[in-house]
Amino acid sequence: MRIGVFVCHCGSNIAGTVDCPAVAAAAQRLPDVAFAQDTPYACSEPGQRGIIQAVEEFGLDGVVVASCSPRMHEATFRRTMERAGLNRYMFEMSNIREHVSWVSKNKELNTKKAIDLVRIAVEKLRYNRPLTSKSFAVNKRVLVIGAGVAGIQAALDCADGGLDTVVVERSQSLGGKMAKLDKTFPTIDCSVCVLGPKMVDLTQHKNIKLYAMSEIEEVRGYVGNFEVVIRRKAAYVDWNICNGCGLCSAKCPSRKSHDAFNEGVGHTTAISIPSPQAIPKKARIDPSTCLQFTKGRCRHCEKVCPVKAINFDMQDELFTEKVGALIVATGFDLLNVSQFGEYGGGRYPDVVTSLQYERMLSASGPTGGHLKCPSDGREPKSVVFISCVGSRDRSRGRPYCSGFCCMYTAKQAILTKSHLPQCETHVFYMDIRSPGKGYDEFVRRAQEEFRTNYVRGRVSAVRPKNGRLSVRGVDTLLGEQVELEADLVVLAVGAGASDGAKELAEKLRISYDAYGFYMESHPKLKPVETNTAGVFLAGACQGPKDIPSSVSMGSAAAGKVMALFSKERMESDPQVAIVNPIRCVGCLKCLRTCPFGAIQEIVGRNGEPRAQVIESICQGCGICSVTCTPRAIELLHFTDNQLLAEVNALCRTWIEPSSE
Amino acid sequence: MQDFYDAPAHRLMRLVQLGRRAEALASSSLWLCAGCGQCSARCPNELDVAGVLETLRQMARRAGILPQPNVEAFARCFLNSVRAHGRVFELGFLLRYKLASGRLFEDLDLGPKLLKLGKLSLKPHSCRGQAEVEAIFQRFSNEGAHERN
Amino acid sequence: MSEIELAYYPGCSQVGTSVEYDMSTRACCKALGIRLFETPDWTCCGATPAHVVDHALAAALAGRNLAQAESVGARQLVTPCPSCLLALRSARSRCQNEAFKRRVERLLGRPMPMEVESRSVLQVLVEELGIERIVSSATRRLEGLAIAPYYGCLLTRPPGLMAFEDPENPTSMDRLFSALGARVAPFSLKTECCGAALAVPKQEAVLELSGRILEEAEATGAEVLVVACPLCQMNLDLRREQIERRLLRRFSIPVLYFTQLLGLALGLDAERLGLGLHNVSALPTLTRLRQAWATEK
Amino acid sequence: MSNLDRAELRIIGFLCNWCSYGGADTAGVSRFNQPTDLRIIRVPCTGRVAPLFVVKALMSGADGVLVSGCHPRDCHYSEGNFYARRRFEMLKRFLPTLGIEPERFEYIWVSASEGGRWQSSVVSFTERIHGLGPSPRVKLAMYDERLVASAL
Repeated sequence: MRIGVFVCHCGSNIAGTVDCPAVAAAAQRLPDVAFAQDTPYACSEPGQRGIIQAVEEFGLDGVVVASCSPRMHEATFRRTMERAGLNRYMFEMSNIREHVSWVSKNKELNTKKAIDLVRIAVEKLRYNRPLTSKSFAVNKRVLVIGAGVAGIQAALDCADGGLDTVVVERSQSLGGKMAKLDKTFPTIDCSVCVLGPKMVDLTQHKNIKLYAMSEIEEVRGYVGNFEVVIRRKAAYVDWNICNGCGLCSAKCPSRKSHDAFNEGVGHTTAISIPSPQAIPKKARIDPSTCLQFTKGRCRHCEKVCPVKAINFDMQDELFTEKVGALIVATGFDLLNVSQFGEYGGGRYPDVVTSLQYERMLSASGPTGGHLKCPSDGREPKSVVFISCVGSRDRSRGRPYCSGFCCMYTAKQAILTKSHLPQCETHVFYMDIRSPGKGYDEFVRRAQEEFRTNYVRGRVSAVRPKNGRLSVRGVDTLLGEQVELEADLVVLAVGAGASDGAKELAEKLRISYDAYGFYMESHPKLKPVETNTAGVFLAGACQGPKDIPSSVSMGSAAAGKVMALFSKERMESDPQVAIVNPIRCVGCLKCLRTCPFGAIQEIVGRNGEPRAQVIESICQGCGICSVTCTPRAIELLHFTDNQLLAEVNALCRTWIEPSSE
Repeated sequence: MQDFYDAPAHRLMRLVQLGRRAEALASSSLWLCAGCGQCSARCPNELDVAGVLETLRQMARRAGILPQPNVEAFARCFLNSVRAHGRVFELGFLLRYKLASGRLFEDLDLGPKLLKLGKLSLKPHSCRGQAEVEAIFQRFSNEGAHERN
Repeated sequence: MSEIELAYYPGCSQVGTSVEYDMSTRACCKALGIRLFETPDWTCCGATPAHVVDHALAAALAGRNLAQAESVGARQLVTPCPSCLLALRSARSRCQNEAFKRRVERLLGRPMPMEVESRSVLQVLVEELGIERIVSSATRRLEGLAIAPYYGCLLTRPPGLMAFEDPENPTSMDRLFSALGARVAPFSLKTECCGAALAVPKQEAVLELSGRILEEAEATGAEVLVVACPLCQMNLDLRREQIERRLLRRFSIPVLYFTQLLGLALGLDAERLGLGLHNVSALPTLTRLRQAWATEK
Repeated sequence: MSNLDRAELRIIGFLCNWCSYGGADTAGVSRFNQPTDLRIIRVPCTGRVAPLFVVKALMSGADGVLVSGCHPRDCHYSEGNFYARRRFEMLKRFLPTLGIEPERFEYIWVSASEGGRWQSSVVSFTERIHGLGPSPRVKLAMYDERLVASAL
């Protein structure tokens, strides 16, 4: 074998703390290495050209590049291999940047470590064999999870692009958080007026199939061929018949249901339609408060329903959809406000969350857009906004900035003034984060034109005093404590991952961070991809985001799906397991351990049972290979021989010098 | 307590960050912190503000910087009483504190009330543990003596 | 039901200005089947003044008492005083650092006992016995008595060290006394500071802070302010006239230890609970209760 | 980190491609300083790591072996790390039989976002191995590798 080794400087990223020429010189002495060289930027066009030239000139049949993480550039160099006329699996990468030069400043030890890493790559490469991909048909349907603004945008773009699109939404109505907002910053557009038409488009689009009140039960399969089981929860109302007239709700005697759409501001009836703009505009029964379910008698709604849509015996239903790709757009939820005892969150009725305040401002909200204190219905004379409630707060385990609170707080201060011009508005803030087109100007307007008093400092306590609220905090610019009287306190509660985000991630086999936000494949270059091929992200499920960013990401995810579906067939990864039928004893332990059902039982030449891998299903994890006692299954490209060659390469260098 | 502070807690934290030792130790705020710990419980950066103030107070005392001499005198008289009796002898230490601080006429109204309620004992509680407490203080002052040498 | 046995550390205040806290604690525990045995030869925990001087000195003074409790085989120490509790708990916690521990042991002249856990009387009552069992032992109801529960700073703070209740909104006394029939006022200054030991050297500050607590308590319509800390009680009760002079207004609300009120519900004598030992007498308020009990019979 | 004044020891890491290899990359991107003793071998999943690899490494002169994968329930292949966990628990009990201190082997879970966790894991494992010192030189001839392999 003739191997070429290329040691990348990556400018000073590697060369700053690794002696790259010395690594190349050491590589030159390794077995089968016919050519070794250091190069300023291996991934650059001249760098890649250099590799191709060397392949031709020295007749190389395998290449090692020692540079950054293979998670970064393995795909790049594999394409280079193909351009050089070699099989792309005759290539190995040594990660001497993320794992060496960036984590230690000791040049001598780093160089030694880099040489070892090149050595193991060479030893592995000596056992590599050319692999070829097979192709398989792609199911060009896409499923979008979540119908907030990001999911709606993604679904509409996919559907407009001609793709058969399935949308699954957990709640009764589309629109997510945006549908609850009164206005949007920095234009003060009416939120639902902007979003409403899109929601209508989605329900009427010929390419879109909508499952509302539904959740993902199970996800099977792989890119191009997923099978998704959807659970539609019982609404106890036949939505094929319900015309959304609302008579049922008007006659319902049980009026104590949690009003989820209005964020718990006020109550709703046991049978209800979330809002006048709800889409789909269908009623559902909350069995926890419905008298028919709790007491066994009532059936008022059944009597008044003009179309006889009520069905108390309805059960959850399961559906299976076959799709080729998934877009996850499950959004965020506010943190639980009752953990902020110092602000009286969840304890004092006139301390509300920012989302509750949106509902209080909204003309379609429980107060009809009249600003009133929840405790006694009086008009507030002073409203205090507290920002960073649970954001940038290490003591709560939430060190991150929720990103949009500064902006919506400014918006809410402005809206407060337009509702009640005489009302005082105060904002306690740590810093103002307003990077965005027209954003900082907007905050300035809140301060100057709408005369909101911005106080730089934290609030230490909110407590009731003489029928109002007393807000004590510090003005750090003054260096003094301040105590303000307020009728309403609005908490800009930080954003956390959506409820159930982790469970869904586990079903989708995608990663999430410490807070439950989904991990993108690369923070800069693959922001909508995940580590699971065919699963894409859109919106705040990846991290807190405002509306324009969520919409952009929805479109981006749709674009990715369309690019994926632009081919009729997809290439499978040839790094799969294969069974050596001579060694296989037919115990079929592998069949029982495979998480994907990629192993089937076949009949051997003499009628005995044997295992066989279904290549198109195998994901290449290698669990079977370790399970196999007679070692009849090998995972291609990660065979026992290849991995042991790496181990041996390391151990040999350690043992040999001392055994002399 | 911040109403009585000469420098607010966040300013003291900043002085510590910048290493402006003399200014931090000279602040009388250190001596007016009642140690309720609200600041530490609230700090979004998880600074133990009250703990830092406590340490600054010890540093100031060692450096002999006492902008609120009465607070220090109070602590000193209290500990002397503990050292002498094992437990604190309330009447004895208050008298000593008054002599030390010169605030002879403050709190004169409390004594008669306590006496009436039978709560102020006129002689210290004897306690066999006193010798051990004395030994702790003795070893502590020896420690200081070593440091000084 | 087996008796609970615990080592008891009264703390200096309990043999002086807050003798009624000690009396009522002992009486309640006895009535509830908790056997308290006094830590032999206990001495001062060092309190706040020791922390002004040096952490190791403070830890040694507190540690001596832990060692005394350990010497009679105790694993659990209970104290009514939150200030003592803080000293005892932080001594043990700081000694997690080996170098610090070695220094403390040099001062102490004996090993620092790391196994002795200390808790407050309130914590033991609500966690060990449980409110249900306490209520079932009660012979009288505090029906209709409006109380404002005041926890003070140190029962729950620092939260990591004290590990007891929500530091922003503790509710153990609320739950206990509402289960006993009292009406618990929505008192929002539950964990604010009364000024603590600064009362002597910086009186005006304490009068302001304590005054604010009295104002708020009376504004909620409470008839009794219930406390769990000797220092709080002293500032709010003994300094009442000083506060009134400073704020130019009068307050009438009496300040009782929670053990005194609990003792009444357990049917104990007012004398055993030291109910006559306050500057601001609670007797007028309690007379009303007593009349209610009399008519019941 | 005091790796300047002491000889490096021989530590091998097997990292799953999806979580821990990414976590180690994240640590690198964040410039989280680490001791240099560790050499990382990339595998698709901890479920691919045969106990044999660990034994082979330790018997051939490695002073420590660290395996790291996705957190339980977060495996890219659903359940590879569950199989790994069972195998490694057995392996830990088996190592003393081979005359290898079980402390020389550890398995941990580090996700792709946890650069800080990766750093502290590397630091503490390296410290642990330095505490144990170099592994006693093994006479390879004493062991029949195939025997060991079949026992596993």
